[in-house]
Amino acid sequence: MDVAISTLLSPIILFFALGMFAALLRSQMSVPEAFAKGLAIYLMMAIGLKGGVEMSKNPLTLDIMLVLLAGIVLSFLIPALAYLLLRLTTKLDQTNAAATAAHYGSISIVTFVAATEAVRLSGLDSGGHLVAVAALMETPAIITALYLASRGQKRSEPVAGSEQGELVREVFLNASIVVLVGALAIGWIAGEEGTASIQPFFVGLFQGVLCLFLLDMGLSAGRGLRQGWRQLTAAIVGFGLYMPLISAVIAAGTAYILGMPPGDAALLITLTASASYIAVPAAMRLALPEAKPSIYLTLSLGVTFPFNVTIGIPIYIYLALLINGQG
Amino acid sequence: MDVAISTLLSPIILFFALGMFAALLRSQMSVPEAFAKGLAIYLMMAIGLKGGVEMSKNPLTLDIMLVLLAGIVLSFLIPALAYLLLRLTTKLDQTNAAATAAHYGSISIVTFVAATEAVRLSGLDSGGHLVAVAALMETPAIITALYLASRGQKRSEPVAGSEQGELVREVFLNASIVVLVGALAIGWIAGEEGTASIQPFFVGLFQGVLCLFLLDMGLSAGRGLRQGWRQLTAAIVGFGLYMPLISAVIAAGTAYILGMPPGDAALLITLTASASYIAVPAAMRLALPEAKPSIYLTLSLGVTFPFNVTIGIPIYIYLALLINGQG
Amino acid sequence: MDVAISTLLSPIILFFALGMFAALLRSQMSVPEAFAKGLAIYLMMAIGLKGGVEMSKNPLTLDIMLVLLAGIVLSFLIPALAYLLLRLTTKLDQTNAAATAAHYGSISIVTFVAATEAVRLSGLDSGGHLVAVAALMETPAIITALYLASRGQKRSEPVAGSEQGELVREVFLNASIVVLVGALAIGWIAGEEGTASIQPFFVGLFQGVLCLFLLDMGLSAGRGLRQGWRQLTAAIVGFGLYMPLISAVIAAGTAYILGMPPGDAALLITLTASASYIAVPAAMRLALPEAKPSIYLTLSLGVTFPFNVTIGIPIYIYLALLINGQG
Amino acid sequence: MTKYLQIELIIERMAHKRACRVLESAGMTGYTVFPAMAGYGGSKRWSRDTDISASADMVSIVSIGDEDKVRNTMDEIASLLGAHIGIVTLTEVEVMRPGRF
Amino acid sequence: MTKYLQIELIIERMAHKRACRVLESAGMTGYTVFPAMAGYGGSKRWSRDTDISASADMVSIVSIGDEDKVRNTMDEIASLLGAHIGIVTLTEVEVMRPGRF
Amino acid sequence: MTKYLQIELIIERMAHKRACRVLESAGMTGYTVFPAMAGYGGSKRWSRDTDISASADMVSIVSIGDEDKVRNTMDEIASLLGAHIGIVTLTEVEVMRPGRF
Ligand SMILES: Nc1ncnc2c1ncn2[C@@H]1O[C@H](COP(=O)(O)O)[C@@H](O)[C@H]1O
Ligand SMILES: Nc1ncnc2c1ncn2[C@@H]1O[C@H](COP(=O)(O)O)[C@@H](O)[C@H]1O
Ligand SMILES: Nc1ncnc2c1ncn2[C@@H]1O[C@H](COP(=O)(O)O)[C@@H](O)[C@H]1O
Ligand code: NA
Ligand code: NA
Ligand code: NA
Repeated sequence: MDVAISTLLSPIILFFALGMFAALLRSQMSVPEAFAKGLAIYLMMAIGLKGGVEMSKNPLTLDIMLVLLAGIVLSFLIPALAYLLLRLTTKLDQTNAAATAAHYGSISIVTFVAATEAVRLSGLDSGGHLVAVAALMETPAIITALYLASRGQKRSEPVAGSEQGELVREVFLNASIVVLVGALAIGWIAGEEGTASIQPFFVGLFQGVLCLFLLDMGLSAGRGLRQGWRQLTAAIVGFGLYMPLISAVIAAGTAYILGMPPGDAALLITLTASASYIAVPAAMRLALPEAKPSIYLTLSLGVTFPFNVTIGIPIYIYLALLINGQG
Repeated sequence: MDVAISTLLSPIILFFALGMFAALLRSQMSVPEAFAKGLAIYLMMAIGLKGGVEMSKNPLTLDIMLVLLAGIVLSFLIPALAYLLLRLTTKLDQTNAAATAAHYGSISIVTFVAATEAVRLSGLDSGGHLVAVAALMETPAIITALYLASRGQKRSEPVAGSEQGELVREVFLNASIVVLVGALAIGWIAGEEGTASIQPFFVGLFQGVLCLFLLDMGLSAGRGLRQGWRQLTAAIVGFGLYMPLISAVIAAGTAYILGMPPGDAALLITLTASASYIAVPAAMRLALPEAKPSIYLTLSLGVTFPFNVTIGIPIYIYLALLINGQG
Repeated sequence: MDVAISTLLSPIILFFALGMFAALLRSQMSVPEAFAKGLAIYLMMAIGLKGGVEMSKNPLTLDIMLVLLAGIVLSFLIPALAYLLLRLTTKLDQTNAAATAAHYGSISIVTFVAATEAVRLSGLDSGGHLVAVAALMETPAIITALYLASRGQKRSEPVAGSEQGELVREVFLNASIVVLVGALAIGWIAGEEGTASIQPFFVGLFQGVLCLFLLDMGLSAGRGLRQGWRQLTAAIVGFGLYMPLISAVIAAGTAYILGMPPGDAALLITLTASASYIAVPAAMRLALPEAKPSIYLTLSLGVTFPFNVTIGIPIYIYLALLINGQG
Repeated sequence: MTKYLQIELIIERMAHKRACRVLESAGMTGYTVFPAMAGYGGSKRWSRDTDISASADMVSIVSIGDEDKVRNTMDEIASLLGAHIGIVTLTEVEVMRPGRF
Repeated sequence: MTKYLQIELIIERMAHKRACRVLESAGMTGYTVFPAMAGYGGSKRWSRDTDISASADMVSIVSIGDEDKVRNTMDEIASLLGAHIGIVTLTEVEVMRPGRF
Repeated sequence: MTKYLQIELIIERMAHKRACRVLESAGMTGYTVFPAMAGYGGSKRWSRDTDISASADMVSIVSIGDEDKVRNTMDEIASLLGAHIGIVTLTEVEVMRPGRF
């Protein structure tokens, strides 16, 4: 309970709320796109480096390998479940349901970062390899979704101008994977000592930058919601709220089986429950151009993201404590 | 005297001078707009948070409420005086005089920030509620100016495509009000302890970021002046130099009546003497599109801002000491 | 050897490698231009201030003046040698050879900054006046190159719309000269004490920002190379690799004659060996529009810059130790 | 055969939402807005880089539709341009997939 | 006299490289891409500032060539636009230095 | 009836001030400059994101005027384009408020 309140009153979440509030009141203010994108790269470098430095301190155990594997499997499977639920409970067609499902199988790095802060505030520890899990969980969901979208369709010709490998590059070499994995490797190679001189930038400023970034996320989420809510039926909005909880329970079970400590478990649960709103939408525009961004993006960014960042994370931490017998 | 010199030789002012100098020599260098706007949001978050944290330490007294009220009243009244002087001493027509007057009733946040630094350098203290005063003084001037512009005109039809509430949103929910008031509230709620983890970003970097931002302001002011000086008559330029002093004297009187301590008084005087060059020009483009930005913007940004930042602030601090019997 | 390895494994270089690698794999990721340009201004302000503060601690000796002069002379002469080599070993015509030569006479500020870090890591000291040398070496090379390009041509009419002084302003008042020289002067005036409050921003964050900036440089260099390598013959690529070494030897001789201490010598050698990829290309577009950027820019940014940053700098430090009898 | 026209409106950035509302309410099925970076008119120059208030910024709004629809919007646009600066041009264009307009 | 046409393609930013490949492979000698900042169509609005994924961003691709070459590209472009949203217009233009196209 | 033409000049960003001066001195009453983000020509591609020197960036300069004035500027523009890369097109357009040009 305490965790929930201190999370909700942390400046990071308050700035997110400020942004949403301003957007819903139709304020014209905005954080310039180039600046926000620069901050996003900073944030990914910072968590990659932190994870890498932590991983450099301990050997790579089988336990860690199993967690990495679990992340991949979850990202592959969650979209199938999401697709099923969407087809059963909403009127979305095959393409739109598959595209939306891809978002819920993949992850949101900002939700992950906010959870890391909340875990730290709760006095729990978490391992650096969860950053690797985050990177690994980004893409498998896309593959599942593309399969679901093409099932039973007769193979269509490739779109004019499309290029062999174009989608693969977009999916496996997008900014967040390159920066996360790259910074993780650099942190690992350089270690604590080698990164000492860059700590003031990447560690000292982290929470402050996050405030600024979440102000922008709040503006985006609020505007997305205001412009797009008409496209969403009650059933779709419902999905955006219960799907993270279902994913969370599945991930909690996985964490329980793997015997993960509470901090790590909380992060794996958050990753599984979070939905992508940057990498997957971009991939969908190339792979499934007929699917409507006004549905999948509004849902993921306008409904699920705010839910996770405010209410979800405390629940996921609670779940993680529960499976460790500390609830 | 000492204050004046240390203000003028502080890196902040020197970078401003560098920017102006480069622009007047027609250097092509520029700080990218998106980057500068990002820094501006950072600066407003930082002063908002600082003000809020300080306000959280003391109860909201009647004295403070009176200062807030005084700020609002000054912002309402100064434009009337400015309008009168403009009509008497320059050839500006009703619309242009009213639009220009709005700028001088409103405030410049960067001037305020520079004054905060100078006040600190002079060894004076100032209260966090002055940030709230700054936010409150932004808009009343616009209302007075719109009244002045419409006086005696027959009510015109609304411009095609204009929307109910559009101007109100632009005026009351512009970036600086949203961020200042929002960050103030967040600082107040989270308090010293809650904001500890974001201090390295918002406090530690503040002066450095200000240097970079003032370099850009110098470039803008210099270029504005170089491109626009032909539009300004001597009488108009004169107004841009004496109006801040008149406002300062009125604000000093107000501060004296309210018994404000020197640090607070210096900031109230600076706010009153400063002229807007971001929020008000934007509002004027919507509300009084016939008024010429080449006049009001060149005057406020190219003449009054440099005057205030270099010569004005030391004078305003001196005035504040004077009314406290310490001049 | 140790220096070489610790340089190559420093996070700064690793992030550069990450960027190049991602670009060569055709990742779509990019650092927004406005953000990268903002960081570049920050970096130049930081090194200018640092140099100025250091210079303020010691008087301006004749030794220092001689080093400044040596830098100017080297920048004037190196292009002549480069031009000769290009004409003898490649098929470039007069204009393209002259334009390319200008780049190798001028300097790369990022290479300089990377060298400063490597020098520091090697436990050597360097003087603040090397920043002034860097600023002074930017432009003479352009003058030599314009002379070489016009030799034997009959004087052509000025291009329509070109303006007296336009090129001079571009060349002498470009962003890097304005910011470097300006910040140097400000650091000198304000001194250690006057700049104390901006140190957390300009000193504390320096290495971290450099990582982020070099990630972007790696992306640019890699993309430049991928898009432009077809324009480069083996002879041209060869020039991009041996020319820095020739320049380095000449600079090392100069440093030996002037009796420069190893840290200073390493930086002078690096400056001479480095090639411009921002200021000079821009000037060439105005002065020699017929010359092909796909040649000079690809060579300087895609070949020489990566060479210098990874292999070159350790060699230059070694050379500097050698002439001081410490190799 | 139906004739198609492209409207191009160069107008202040601050006023572009007004122009967009005019186009929408006049029944144009779409438009796209492009940012300008500099300009000249009335013997004054502006440039995005030099104006921190962005109050002189202009944008171009491009909207394609059939002649009737386009002519329809012209009155409203004239009223808008009475208050704001900016210019309008109409260009005859050929379109693909005419059904879409 | 040869007639010259300007193709303007307003298309999703994510798909613009496909369009560029189509133009190149159809033999157009050049094109230039401009970023849009906002738009409206199918009764939905988008704006660059409000979409962190940039997945609704549009661009305009302008390419000038002689009539034959331009007409040649139209089939491929139609196939591209079958999958993507976006519009195409052709405008008759006069060019300087015709040899260059 | 007076005929109005729109000049569109696609030219290097570094040279755009020269082009602007040409238009001003030839008596055009206004122009607007738009930034491009990518392009292709002479079998080379450029893209703003990949070029830190911005030396390959192009812009589009649009200027509207009556036929006489526009034809007048063409000589000077040809001289400018002799030195720089870039292309020029003229398009016939209809204008509102013709008095303003
Ligand atoms: N003839 C024109 N062609 C293209 N753009 C123009 C023209 N006249 C004006 N503009 C644009 O409209 C803005 C305002 O023009 P004006 O109202 O003449 O000050 C200028 O800064 C240009 O961006
Ligand atoms: N008639 C039009 N004129 C100009 N741009 C359009 C038009 N219709 C659509 N667009 C652009 O294409 C995008 C997608 O349109 P739509 O496919 O109708 O949703 C819009 O957001 C606009 O940017
Ligand atoms: N036919 C064309 N249509 C549109 N833009 C072009 C065309 N040809 C060249 N360009 C633009 O002009 C730039 C330089 O072209 P070039 O001089 O052919 O290398 C290209 O990168 C494009 O941005
Ligand atoms: Na997920
Ligand atoms: Na004021
Ligand atoms: Na050199």
